[in-house]
Order: sequence, then structure tokens, then C-alpha cells
Amino acid sequence: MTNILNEIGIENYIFLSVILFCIGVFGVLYRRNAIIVFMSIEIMLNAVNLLFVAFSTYHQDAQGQVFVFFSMAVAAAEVAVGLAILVSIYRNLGSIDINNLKNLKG
Amino acid sequence: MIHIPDFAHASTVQIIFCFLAFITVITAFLAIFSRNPIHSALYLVISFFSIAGHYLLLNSQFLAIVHVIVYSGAIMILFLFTIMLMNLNKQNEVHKPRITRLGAIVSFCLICIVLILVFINSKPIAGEYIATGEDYQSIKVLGRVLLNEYMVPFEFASILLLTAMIGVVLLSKKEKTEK
Amino acid sequence: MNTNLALLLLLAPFLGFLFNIFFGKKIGKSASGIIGTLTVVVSFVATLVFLLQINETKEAIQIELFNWIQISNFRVNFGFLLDQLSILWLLFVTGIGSLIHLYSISYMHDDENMHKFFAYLNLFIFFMIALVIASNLLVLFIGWEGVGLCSYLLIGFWHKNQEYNDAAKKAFIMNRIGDLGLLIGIFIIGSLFSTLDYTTLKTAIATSSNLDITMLSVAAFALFIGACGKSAQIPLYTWLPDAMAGPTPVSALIHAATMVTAGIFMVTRLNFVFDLAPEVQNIIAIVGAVTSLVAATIALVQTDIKKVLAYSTVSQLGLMFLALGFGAYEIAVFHVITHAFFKACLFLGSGSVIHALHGEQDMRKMGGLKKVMGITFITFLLSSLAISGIPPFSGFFSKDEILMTAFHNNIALWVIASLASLMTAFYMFRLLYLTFFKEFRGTEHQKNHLHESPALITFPLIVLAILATIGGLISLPTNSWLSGYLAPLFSKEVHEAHHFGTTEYTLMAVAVLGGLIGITIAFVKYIKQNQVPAEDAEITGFAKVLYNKYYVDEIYDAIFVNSVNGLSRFFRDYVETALSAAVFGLGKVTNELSYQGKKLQTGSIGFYLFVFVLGLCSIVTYLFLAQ
Amino acid sequence: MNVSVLLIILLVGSFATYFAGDKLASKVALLFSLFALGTSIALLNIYNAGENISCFKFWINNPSISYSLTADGLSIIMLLLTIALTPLIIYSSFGNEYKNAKSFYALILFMTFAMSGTFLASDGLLYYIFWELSLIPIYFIALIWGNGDTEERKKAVVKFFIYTLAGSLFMLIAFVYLYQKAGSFLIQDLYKLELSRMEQFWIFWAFFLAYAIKIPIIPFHTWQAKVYQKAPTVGTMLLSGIMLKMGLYSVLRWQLPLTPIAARTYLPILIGLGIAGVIYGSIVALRQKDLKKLLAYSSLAHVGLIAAGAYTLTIDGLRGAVLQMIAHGFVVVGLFFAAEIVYRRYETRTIADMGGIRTQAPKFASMFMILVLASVALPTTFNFVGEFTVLYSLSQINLWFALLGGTTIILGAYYMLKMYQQVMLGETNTKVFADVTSHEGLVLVIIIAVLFFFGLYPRPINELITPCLDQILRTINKIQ
Amino acid sequence: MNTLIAIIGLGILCLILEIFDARKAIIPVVVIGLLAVLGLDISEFNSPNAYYNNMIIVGKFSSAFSALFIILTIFLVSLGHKFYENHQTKISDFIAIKIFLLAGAVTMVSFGNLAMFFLGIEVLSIALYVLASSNRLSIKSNEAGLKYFLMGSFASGIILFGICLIYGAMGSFDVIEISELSRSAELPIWFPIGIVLVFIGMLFKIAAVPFHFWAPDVYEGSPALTTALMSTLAKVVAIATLYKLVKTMNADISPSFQLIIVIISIASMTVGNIMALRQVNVKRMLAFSGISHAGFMLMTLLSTAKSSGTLLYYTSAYALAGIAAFSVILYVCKTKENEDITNFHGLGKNNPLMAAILTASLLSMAGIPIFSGFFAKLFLFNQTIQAGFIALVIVAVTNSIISVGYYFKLILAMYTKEPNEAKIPTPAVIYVVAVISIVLNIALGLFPSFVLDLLG
Repeated sequence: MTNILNEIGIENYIFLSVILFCIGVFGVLYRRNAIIVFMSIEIMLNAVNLLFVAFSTYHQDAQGQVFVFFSMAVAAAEVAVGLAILVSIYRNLGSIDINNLKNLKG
Repeated sequence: MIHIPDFAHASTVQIIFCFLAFITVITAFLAIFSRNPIHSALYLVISFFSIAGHYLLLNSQFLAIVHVIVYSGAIMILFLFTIMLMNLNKQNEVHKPRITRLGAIVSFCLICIVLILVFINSKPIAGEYIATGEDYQSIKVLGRVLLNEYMVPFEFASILLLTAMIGVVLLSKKEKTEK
Repeated sequence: MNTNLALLLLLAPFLGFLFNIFFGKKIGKSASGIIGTLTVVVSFVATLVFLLQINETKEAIQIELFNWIQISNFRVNFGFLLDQLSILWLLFVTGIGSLIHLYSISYMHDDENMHKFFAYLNLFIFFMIALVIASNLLVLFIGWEGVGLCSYLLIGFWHKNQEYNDAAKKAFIMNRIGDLGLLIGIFIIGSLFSTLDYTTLKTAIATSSNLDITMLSVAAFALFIGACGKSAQIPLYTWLPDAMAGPTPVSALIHAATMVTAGIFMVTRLNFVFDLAPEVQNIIAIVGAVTSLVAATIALVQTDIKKVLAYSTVSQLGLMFLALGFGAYEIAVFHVITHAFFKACLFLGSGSVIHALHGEQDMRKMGGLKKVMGITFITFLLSSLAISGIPPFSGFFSKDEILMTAFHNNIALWVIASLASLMTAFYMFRLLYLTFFKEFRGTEHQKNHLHESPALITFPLIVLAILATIGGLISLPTNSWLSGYLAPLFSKEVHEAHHFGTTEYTLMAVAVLGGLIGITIAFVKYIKQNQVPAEDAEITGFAKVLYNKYYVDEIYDAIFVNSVNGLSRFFRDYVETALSAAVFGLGKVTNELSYQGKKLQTGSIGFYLFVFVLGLCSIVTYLFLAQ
Repeated sequence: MNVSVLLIILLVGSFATYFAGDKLASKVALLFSLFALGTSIALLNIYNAGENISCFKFWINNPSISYSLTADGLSIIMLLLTIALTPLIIYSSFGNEYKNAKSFYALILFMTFAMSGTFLASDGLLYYIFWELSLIPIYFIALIWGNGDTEERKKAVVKFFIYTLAGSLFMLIAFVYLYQKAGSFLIQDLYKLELSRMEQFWIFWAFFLAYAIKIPIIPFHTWQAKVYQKAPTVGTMLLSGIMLKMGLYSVLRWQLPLTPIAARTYLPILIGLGIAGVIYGSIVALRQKDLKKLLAYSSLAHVGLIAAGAYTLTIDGLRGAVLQMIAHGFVVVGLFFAAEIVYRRYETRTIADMGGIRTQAPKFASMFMILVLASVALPTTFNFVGEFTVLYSLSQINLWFALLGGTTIILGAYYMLKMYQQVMLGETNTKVFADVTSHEGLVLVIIIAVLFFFGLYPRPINELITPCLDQILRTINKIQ
Repeated sequence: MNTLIAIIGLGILCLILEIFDARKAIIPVVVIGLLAVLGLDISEFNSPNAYYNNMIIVGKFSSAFSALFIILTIFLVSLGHKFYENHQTKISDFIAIKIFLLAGAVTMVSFGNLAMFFLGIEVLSIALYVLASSNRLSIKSNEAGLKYFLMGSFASGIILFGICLIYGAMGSFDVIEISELSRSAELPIWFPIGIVLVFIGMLFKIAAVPFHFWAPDVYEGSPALTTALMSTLAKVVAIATLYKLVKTMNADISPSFQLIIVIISIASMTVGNIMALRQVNVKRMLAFSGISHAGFMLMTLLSTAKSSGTLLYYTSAYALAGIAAFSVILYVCKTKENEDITNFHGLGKNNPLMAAILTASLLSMAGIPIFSGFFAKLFLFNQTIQAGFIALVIVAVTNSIISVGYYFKLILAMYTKEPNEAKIPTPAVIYVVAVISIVLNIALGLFPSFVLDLLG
């Protein structure tokens, strides 16, 4: 059994991950709907997960994939907390536009 | 060096990779650009599925399944649920100030270019990718690694989740004093 | 024995001072006056003892008490040197001092702060004694500054009047300018010879092989500046006329007889230094001559009785400096002594007049006093004759010798000095005529209360008048006791026995003639023509310039006082503010930065992340792409 | 028995004062300060008997910092100045009522503690700690118990604090740098260092910044007048009487021996700055409307001369500087107290509002006069001894320095007498001015007695400091 | 390891107590428990050990810092007694979450595997997100929570990416293995990039410029006790972790990397101090002060070989002063709507002890002797000069001067202004915490060797 990376090349995975990661960054910066911003962060985490798996294959090592589990757990926890915060903001403000959240400044 | 896929002589795997990559990136973009949050969420689900496809391509079936279950099944449902809860599906964002968009695009381009350039600049990996032939990503192996070597982090992840749980309860619980 | 006696001599007035300061108010005015006087008399007696002793032994008495100031290359002791010069000086300091104390008992009797007056007088005597008996320059400096201080206190004795206070302050500060000169001189001498002690210094100079004459000249010049300050020479003389603000006994004691002669004392003391600096001696002579003329011209038109005497003092001091400039120290000393007698007498006499007129000092408001104030008039007349250089009064001898020395050395200066002494005769008799002759020009009230002063006032007048008359005896042209007495002090055998020839007699005649001319002009003007000096506003022409003392005070004010004050205002208002602003400015700039910086903290997550990404990119770029 | 006993007494005194409560605070403070004075005299005797009263203990291993107090002549004399002035200063405040007196007096004692430590410490860092520590109490004293408009006072005091701190932090860097070189903060080890010209240059200016601000040397004096004016008189006394001397002492103890080459190179500039301070301070003092500000500028002029003396690098200069420091310490405390006495009665510090006091208060007038005279260095007062020695040392460097520095005796007389005239003389003021009370009188009399005693007999001090100054001078001259 | 287990056990105990409705007992039990844990931790100090495949490596460094964290947590939990008075129903949640946060913190300094590191940092972060927005009815708190959450997740993403690249380069998550491999010559560039990304992520956590923007807003918006926690515990944890990461993973830092540290350090100090000057809100001011302190602490990274003791000292000094300061802030602003400086007016008259404690803590932060803040700075400067960065020290000193400006603004407000209202009674707990922390601070100043030499 050959390493599948022989055909694709680890670089391409890296580039894909980087681009995906950057899209996530872009989303965080571009959108002001907090939910979409969260989603963008999920994209970032996913990009990393993908790279983990690719590296796991690259090293032929299970640890990378195990790490993805943790990363997922973290993502889940973050989303839960994030959404809870969002909900309470929505309750108070009736909106989740992060541009409205500029009370703290200066 | 960046390998421009040679579509004429590309192997199946390469074509699949390119296809999946294309889907992933496009849907991710669409998820961000889409005005309707529901659409965003759905695009994101597709994106996640395509990532799962990547996992399958890399022959990590278990992870792919877990990925689908956790992300598409749990996280995105949570998102959708919240969107529904807040009744955001119709909400259209007010036109964003130009400066914000410009900033976003600039930083996107910047970080993209910088990171890609960094990786391009690096030496290409010489030689063959190792293939030990050993099983390293079946459920069995993963389970062993996870519960032997990574037992502590595994347990600790439970603390993480517990913390998140307490946190969410804390944030959502109504107190008696509140009206 | 000597030590104890010297200490008694020194400290008796000081004890008097302490006593009067602390208990003077309680024991009553007369008692404090008497105690004040007695302490000075004690000093006088002690001086006499020393005089007798030194007459026998001919040896200076040196007393070292304890180490005072320690400098790297020498130490300064508290020490006294009682030699011929200091004892001579002590004699008239304590002698005239006693008389003036006595005089003051009566003169100041109406003043509520009489005990303080005596305390200050005693303190003055104490410092004067310290100045005179010092064995080194630094102890001399104690006395030097101390008498300046007492002068300050006494000029401003009536401290409710701010003008008097101004005068006192002026005197102190001008003295201090001189003091700085003296200090500089001391520094140079100290560093050149590693000693400030007179005796050691004298030996050091005598034995030293390669003297730095330039530095020594600078030192001599600096010392001379010090003498100028204390002895009211150009350019530092303007304080003395103003110092007349003090009570008249003060003017007599401090500003005529004793303190102002300190400069002459110091120069005489350090004759061996000045002898080595002929340029400086020339300067001294010129300054002395010019001062004497300038002061005399000013005195011509003054109408304040004490101002006339003050300028006369400046003028006489100028003559003494002229003598010093020619190295004729004993002649200067001689004139100091005679001057002390007659000028003290004149001042006390004027005090008697002022006392009689209840404080009136303007001669235009006097006149005809000889009828009521006989004794005062006679003593005043004798002293005036003495100062005018009419033989056989004491002034004749001393002044004549100065003129003669001047003639031998420098004709031009002789002319100036002669002119000054001619004027002296004129203004003194102008004063005399205006005060004592003709009719009284004051108010009716004053006229009714005219009276001769009490015995306590007239007694010192009489004594001083006698001394002024016969004082010349101590140094007759042919047989000078003084020269012999002072001879051990001077290195050079100068003025080898006045060889008297025609020139000398001619000169003497010229001098006497000059005095007589002055007296005659005054007589013609004020007795014959019955003139009275014009009111202030009516004075015109050169007389006005003279009357206003050549506007020297105004010039000094404009050049020094105003500029310093202007500078002060400038510093205070601009430089201080600017410096302060510079320091505050740093704070302000940071504060402003903070204010501007706050605008960066927009509260927008997008912006925050944008900067985050920028930071990330720049770090990565720098680390991985820039190299 | 060693010198740390003294520090402990002061520190304990400070706490005891605080816990004694508002009513007793002043008395407890006075008691402790007198006790400290007694102890210091006892220590002086022990020292004179040739015994060692220094103290050395390791404190921090790495970096190696030790609790090292060395008492030599210079330290002891500065210590005595501090300890002797403290009871006077405390006693002088008895006529005033202070809110929260316990804190006030506790802070005074604490400040004395810190200042004494500064004079004693022979470990660079310990010294620095005490140096900084002394800043805090005076900050609060000036801030809380000061007078005048609060906002202005705040501005002045904060400026003072930040400014002084700024200077001293650069000194800290210099110390740390020296530590890197020597591996120890101990002064004897630092003395042994052979620094290059360049290093000396930097270290010199780092020290200079700290000291020039503290002393202050122009143009770093801008904090001074305002703070003196705004601080309560007790604070002003502490500042001008003792704290300034910390800077001057440090110049002698630390700056010169550590950076002799630099000191020699910049000698004319430094002396020039000192003398510029003399002239500038005197001239600015002429036209001050506020009594305390005037005294502040007079202080600037005097310390300028002291600094000039110290920078001559001659034994005369150093000795004169030390003598003058002590003399100035006493006289300035006396003068500020006189200002306070006037303030207690007139409740103003504006000179124009005063006048005619002499008629009503002859005792006070005489004592004030003596202080004024001492301040203008009348011979027989202590100040003369110092000033003479300093001026002499200046004349050894260059006669012009002596001449320019000597203007202080003219200008000083001018502004002081002018002040005296305006404050004390003239027509009787309509306002009643009671003569000094017995305790006010006592303070002034003690100060005057000290001034005259050492003015006539400075030998004990000379003997105490000369060996130590010689030692310092030897260190300075070790590299020629 | 035992420490960690004990802490987690304590957290769960806390939840169980809630079930048994023993809310009143929670805080005392937890404080006692934490003291016990502290003892346990100290007992581990001299027995370095690695547990479970190097997942947790207990050594002097980790024990010492863990002890510091535990002490800080004790203070913070005790302060909660008053602070959560009106939130009795949630008290167990609050306390438990803090204890789990502590667990995360301890993990962060004793990790032996990047997985533990990542999980630790996430536990800490998630707990902080929750605590920041825990005042659910306050829009400010919500905003703070969301801002922190968004930016924190973003940073987590970066850290994760960095870890991923490190893994890609090394094929392992074990730090010992990584550090051994990193000495070999041939390294893919992924490794340094990964390190840099993790580094940047951690810079975000310690709020270093230019990744600091969240700090002031979040500090201001969060409930005061949370701010106290963030500015003391969280910051200390982050810097300690960063230090450990840099030290263990990258034995010698390249000069260009050092330059980056120097620049960030300077920027943090300067921006933090300058921005703090014009702040009216005390929490916000302390946030900027924290940024500047982050800049100072970063200086330890320039001489990683020897500076662990210095870092421990600095962080202890800073955190203890912070605790003392925040106790007073909690006391003063308890009944107020905001934490503006005006609330502190006249504190010197109303409550001299509290004013004195706040003054002392501010002086410590400003670096005035004899408070430990001074020694912290001194040791830091000493080490930095030794490493040859004298210019950096000069900048740092200049910054210290600026910092005095705003610390004294607060002091001035306490002592020169008239109080706005009558005296309010002080809860004993706050007194105790404030006094103990400031006494510890001063004690550290008097006996610095005790902490300084702990890590050799």
C-alpha cells in the first residue's frame, strides 16, 4: 500500500488548508453577523483538522488523528459557549450584529 | 514549488482531490458571502462534507464519520437551531462600510499571500513519502492510542466539556432574583 | 596673661553687647548706656596696657587660640597679633569709641530702643577690635564683615523708615562687593603662599625666590577692591553718604572715624604685598586722588549737614589712599588718626546741632547757632580749621605730608589733591557759616527750643576738639614719633627723614594758602554776600549735576540694579516658565499621544482582528520572507 | 552595636507613632527622634573610639545584594545631620494642627529612616532602595498636608515625584550595568572597577541625571520652587534640609569615585552648571512674591555652590561641600521655620502682605536676622566656613569660577536683605504679630547655636570627614 | 499530576455540594481544599516526574507556578464570597468553573504534550469566556464575553494551526521529543512557522501589542472579579506557558526572533503605558497596565536559560499586587455602576487602610522599592542587561516613569479629593484578602531570594 500523498503531495494539502484557514479569517473579518463569524471560526478549525489528518498520513502516525478528536471536542465546546453568549446578547439587544457591540472602547 | 495539477495526466486521486478542494473552498466562500444565514449554514455543511471526503481520500474512515457526525450532525445543527431561534433567516445585513470590507479583503489577501509564500519558499519535501504499511488509522488503532497514550488528554477533554457545560448553564440559567 | 588681657580687650564689648541685648530693656536706658560705655572703656584701658608693654618691648604679641578653618594647604587659626599698628588703631577705635558711647547716652536718650543701639555699638566695637587685632586675613575678614553688619544694623536703626533700610541694605551690599574682592585676594594669597597669617606671609614673601608677581598683583588689586568697598572709594563710595541715615553717633563712629579706615588698615597691614605690585599702587593713588576730588566737588553744593560731612569723609579717605598709593603708609595712618579726631568731632558737633533742632539736617534751615551753642560752635570751628589744613591744627600736618608725597611722586595727582583740599576748606567753612552765623532760618518752634546740648554731649566734643587741635604733634615734619613707632612694620626705609628744603616750605605755604583761599571764598559768599543755597528745584547747570552727585546713584541703578532686577523678572517670567514647560511638555506630549491613541481603540472587533492579522503577517514576513 | 540599630529605632518609631493615635503622635515621634539622636551620638562615640559600627549581612543571593551599612566619617556626619534635624523639624511643627496627625508624623519618621539608610548604605542597590523609599513619604506629606490650591499642588507634587523618579531610574540602570561588570553591588567592589572612558561617560550622566534633579542643579530645578511652596513647611524642611543633601552626598560617595575620568573631563561644565545655579537662583530669588518660593530659589543658589565645590575634585571642594551641606541644612530649616512662624500669624506667604514685624516681635526679628545672616555666610557662622572652603577650592581650579561663584555673597545679601526688609521692617503692620512662643524660640535658638558653634569651631566635623574624603579622593585619583 | 487530579476532584466536589444544597459551605470547603492542594503541590516540588507517557511533566517550574496559581485562586475564590452574594443559585457554577480554570492553568504549565497544552489553554479560555459574560443581564458583560470569545477562538485557531505545523514537522506532540528533534540540523520550515504561530497565539493571551486590543474592552466589560482573575491569574498563566513553550521547544532563539521579542516588548510597554494615561475607568486602566507588564514579562524570553526564577518572581509580584488592588476595587465599586476613578475619591479619608493597600499595590506595580514590584523589575533589568539588551532596558525604564503617571492619578484621587458619599462597611473577607496579598507582596520584596532561587 502506497502513501496517498505520493500522488497529491503534502504541499497541496498545506495550501488547501492555508486557503481554507484564510477564508475563515476573512469570514471573521468580513461578516458582522456573529453567527457567521462563528461559522468562519469553525472553517478555520476545520482547515487545521484537515491538515492534521494530512500530516498524520504523512507521518503514518495516529497521533495526528487523535488530536483531531480533541480539536473537535474543543470546537464543540467553543460553539456551545459561544452560542450561549450569543443568545444572551440577543436577549439583551435583539440583534447579533457585532458592529452594534461598540460600547467598550477608548 | 507549487504543483500545478496536470489535468491531462492526472490520476483519479488527483482529480478527486482537486474536485474536493474546489468544493471545499467554494462552499466555504459561499458560506461567508451568502446573505441568508441559513444558506450560509447549509453551504458550510457541504463544505464539511467535502472535508469528510478528504478524510476518506486519506483513508481515515473513522475520522470522516466522526467528522460528519460532530460537525454536520451536531455543530451545524446547533447553529441552525440558534439561527431559527433568533429568527435570523430573513435578516439582511445592512450594507457594510466600505472600509471594513476593504480591511477584510486586504487582510485576507495579505495573510493568504504571506502564508503561501512562506510555504512556497520552503524546501520541497525530498524523496518518497514513507509508507510503513502499518495500520495507523483504523478504529482499533485510534482507540488504542486514544485510551492508552492519550488517556490523560482524553480525560481532560471531558473536563473541557464539563467546563463548557457548566459555563453554558451559568450563562443561561435564570436566577430567582431576575425578573 | 597677654592672652587673657587680649581676650578681655576683645570680649568686653561683646559681653556688653550680650548684656544689652538680653537685659538692656530691663535695666533701663541710662544703665544700659553706661554699661555699654564701660565695656569700651575697659577695652581702651587694656589697649593702654598693651601700648605701654609694646613701647617697652618693641615686640609684637602673637596669640593663637585654636584652629578654625582647615584648607588643604594651610590652616587658619583664631589668632591675634598685637603689634604697633593694631595697638595704634585700637587706641583710637576704643578711645573715640568710648567718647561716642558717652555722647550717645545723652543723644539717644529719647529713643525707645536705646539698649539695642548700645548693643549694636558694642558689637561694632567688638568686630572692629577683631578686625584690628586679627593675626591673619580670615580673622580680619570676620571683623571686616562684622563691622559691615553693624553698619547695616545701625544705619537701619530706625527700621520703620524704609528709606533708611534701603540705605542700610545698600551699604551692606556695596560692602559685600568689596568683600568679594577681599576674598579673592585671600584666595590668591592662600594658594600662592599657603598661609594667611601676616607674620608668616611676610617671611614667605621676603624669602620666596620666584614670586608670581602677576598673581600677586591680581591679589593686591582684589584686596584693594575690598578696601574700596569698606573705605568708600570710587567706584564703591555711594553707600557712605546714604549711610547718614543712621543716628549721628553712628556716622561719627563708623562712617567717619573707624570702620571706613579699615581699608587703609588692611592695605597698611599688607604693605609688603602692595609694595610688590607697583601698578596696583598706581591705581590706588589715582583712585584715591580722583575720589578725593570728586567727593569734594559734590560736597561743595550739598545742603544736608551730614551729607557734606560724608562727602568730606570720602574725600579725606581718598587722600589717605593717595598716600597709600605712594607707599607712604605711615602718612596715611597719620591722616587716619587726625581725621578720626576732627571728623568725629565734626560729626558729633553736627549731631549736637541736629539734636538742638530736633532732627533738622538741612543747612538752609539753620544759621546763627553760635549764639546759643557756644561750645559746639567752638569745637566745630577748631575741627574745621583742622580739616582745612590750617596750621597748627592736626590736619595741617597730616594733609601736608600727603600733598608733599604726592608732589614728589606725581605732580598731576598733587594738583588734584591740592584742589580737593582747597575745596575742603571751602565747603567746611560754608557749612560753618551757614550753620552758626547769621540769623536762624528755621521755624519759630525750633527757634524757641534752641539750646546748648548737655554736658554728656559737649564733653566728647571738647575732648575731640582738643585732640584735633594738637593731634599733629605725634608726627611733626621734623620729628615724627609715629614714623618711629611704626617703623618695624615697614620693610623699606621709606621717606628717609623728611629732608626739609625750599620746595617743602613752598609746598606747605601753597597748601595753607589753598586752605585760606577756600575759607575766604566761603566767607565772601556766605557772610559778605549773605547767600543761602537755593531750593532744590532752583538749582541749575553744573551745580545741579553736583547737587545730584553726578547722578552716580542713578547710573548705578540703571546699569546694575535695574538690569539685575530686569533679568530677575525675565528669568522668573520667561525662563522659569519655559523650563517648566519643557518638563511639563514631555508629560503633555505623552498625554496627547494617549488621547490620540484612545481613538485607535475603536471597540470594533473587525479592526482588532485586522491589526492582529497585520501583526501576524509582519512577524511571519520578517522572520521567513525578509531573509 | 551597629548603625542598623538606628534604622530600627526610626522604623519602629514610625510604626509606634502611627499606632499612638492622633493625639499622642507628635510626642511619640519627638520621643523617638530624640532617642535616635541619643543613639547616634552614642554611635559616634563608639566610632570615634575606633570601633566598627558598620553592618553587613547577605540579603539576596542572585543577584548578590547585601544589607550592608557602612559608617565612615562622611556617612556619620550626614546621618547626624538627618537625625539632628528630625527632632527639630518635628518639634517645630508643634504649633500646627494636622489632620490625621498619626500618619503625618509616622511618615516623617519613615522618611528619616529612609534618608538615614541612604546615607549609610554601601551596597548600591540597598542605597537605591532607600533613595527611592524616601520619596514616597515626602510625596504624601506634600500632597495631603500641603497648602494652596489642591489642583496646583497635585500638579507640582506629581511632577516632582515623576521627575525625581525618572532621574533615579537611570541611576538604577547604571547600577545594574555596574553590577554586570563587578558581580556585586558593594561599593568597595564597584570602586575597584576599571571602566573604559565610554562606560564612564554613560554611567556618569546616568548618575548625573538622578542627582541633578534631586539636588537640583539647573536646568533640572523646575520642580523645586513649586513643591517647596506647596508642601507643608515640615515637608519643605525635610526636602531642603536633608533630602537635597542626599543628592550631594551621592555625588561624593557614588558618582565621583565611580566615574573619575568622566568627572574630570566634564569638570568645567559641571562647575559651570553649579555656578550658573548660584547666579540664576540668586537672580530669580530677587523677584519672588512668595516667601517660601524665595527661600527655594535661595536654596537652589546655595546647593549650586555646593555642587560646584563637589565637582572640583579637590579635597577643599569636597570638604567645603560637606561643611556647607550641613550648614545649609540647618540654616534652611531655620529659615523655613521662620517663614512658617510668619504664616502662623499672618496666614499668608506673600511678601507684600507682610512688614513691620520687627517692632512687634523683636525676638523673632533678631533670630530671623541671624538666620538671614547665616544664610548669606557671615563669618563666624557655619555657612561661612563651608562657603569659604568651597570658593577657595573653586579659585584653585580657576579664579573666574571663584569670582562668579562669589557673586553669591553679593546677590545673596541682596535678595535676603531685601526679603528681610520687606517682611520684617518698615511701618508697623496693622495686623498683630505675637512674638515667638517658647517652643518656636527653642527651635530657632538651637539652630542658631549650632550654626555659631560650628562656625567658630568646625574642627570636630573636619576631623570626622577628612580621612573619609581623602579616601574618596584617592579613589578618584587612582586612574590618572 | 496529583495536584491536577486533586484540583479536578475539588471542582467536582464543588458541584456535588450544590446537589446536596450546601451552598454556604462551598467557598470555605473550596478554600480549605485549595490549601490542601497547595500543600500537595509543594510536596511535589522536589520530586520531578513525568506521568502518563509524558503527558504531564511535573518539575520545579510547574510546581512553583502551580503553587502561585493555586494561591491566586484561593484569593479569587475568597473574594467571590461577597461578590456572588446575590447569585447564590449559581455560586457552585462560578466556583467550579474557577477551579476547572485552575486545572487548565496547572495543565498549561505542566504539559508534556501539545495536546495537553491545547486542552489546557482551551479549558482556561472557555472558562474565561463564560466568566467574562457571566453577568448575563449586562450588555457590557455580554459584549466583553463575545469580544473575548471571538478573538480568543481566533487565537485558538492560530495556536492550533501552529501545533499542527509543529506536528507536521516533527511527527510528534511530545515536547521532549520535539525539543530533541529541533536540535537536529534538518528541519522543515513548518516547525519554525508553527512555533511562531503558537507564539503569536500566546501573545494574544498575554495581551501583547499588537494583539492586545481585546484586553481593555474585555477587562472593562467583565464583572470586576473576572477582571481580577484575567489580569492576575490568566495573564500569569499565559506568560508562564509561553515561557515554558519557548524554553522547551526552541532551545536557542535566533537573533531575528529576539528582535521580534524586543520590538513586541517595547511596543507593549509603550502602548500600554501611554494608553493608560487618559483612562477614567480603573479596570480599563489596569488592563493597559497589564499590557505594559506583559511587555516587561516578555523580556524574560530574551534569556530563557536563567530567567525562570525572575519570571516567577515578576509574576508573583505582579499578581499579588493585582489581587490587592482588585480587592479594593471590588470593595469600592461594589455598589457602583462602573469603576470610574471618581468612585475612589476620598477613599483615603473614608477607609485609610483600603486606600493604603491600593496605594501599596499601585506602588508595587510602578516598581517602587520596597515592594516586590521593584525587585521584579530590577531582576528583570539585570538579566536583560546581562543578555545585552541595554537599549530595551532604557525603554523599559522610561516606561516605568510614564506608568507612575497613571498609577498616581488613582492615588491622587484617593487622597486629595473629597469623598462623594459616606463610608461603606468593608466585608471582612475583602480585608483579609487585601491585607494578606499585600503583605505577601511586601514580604516578597523583603526576602526576594525565597522565590527567586526557587527555580535556580
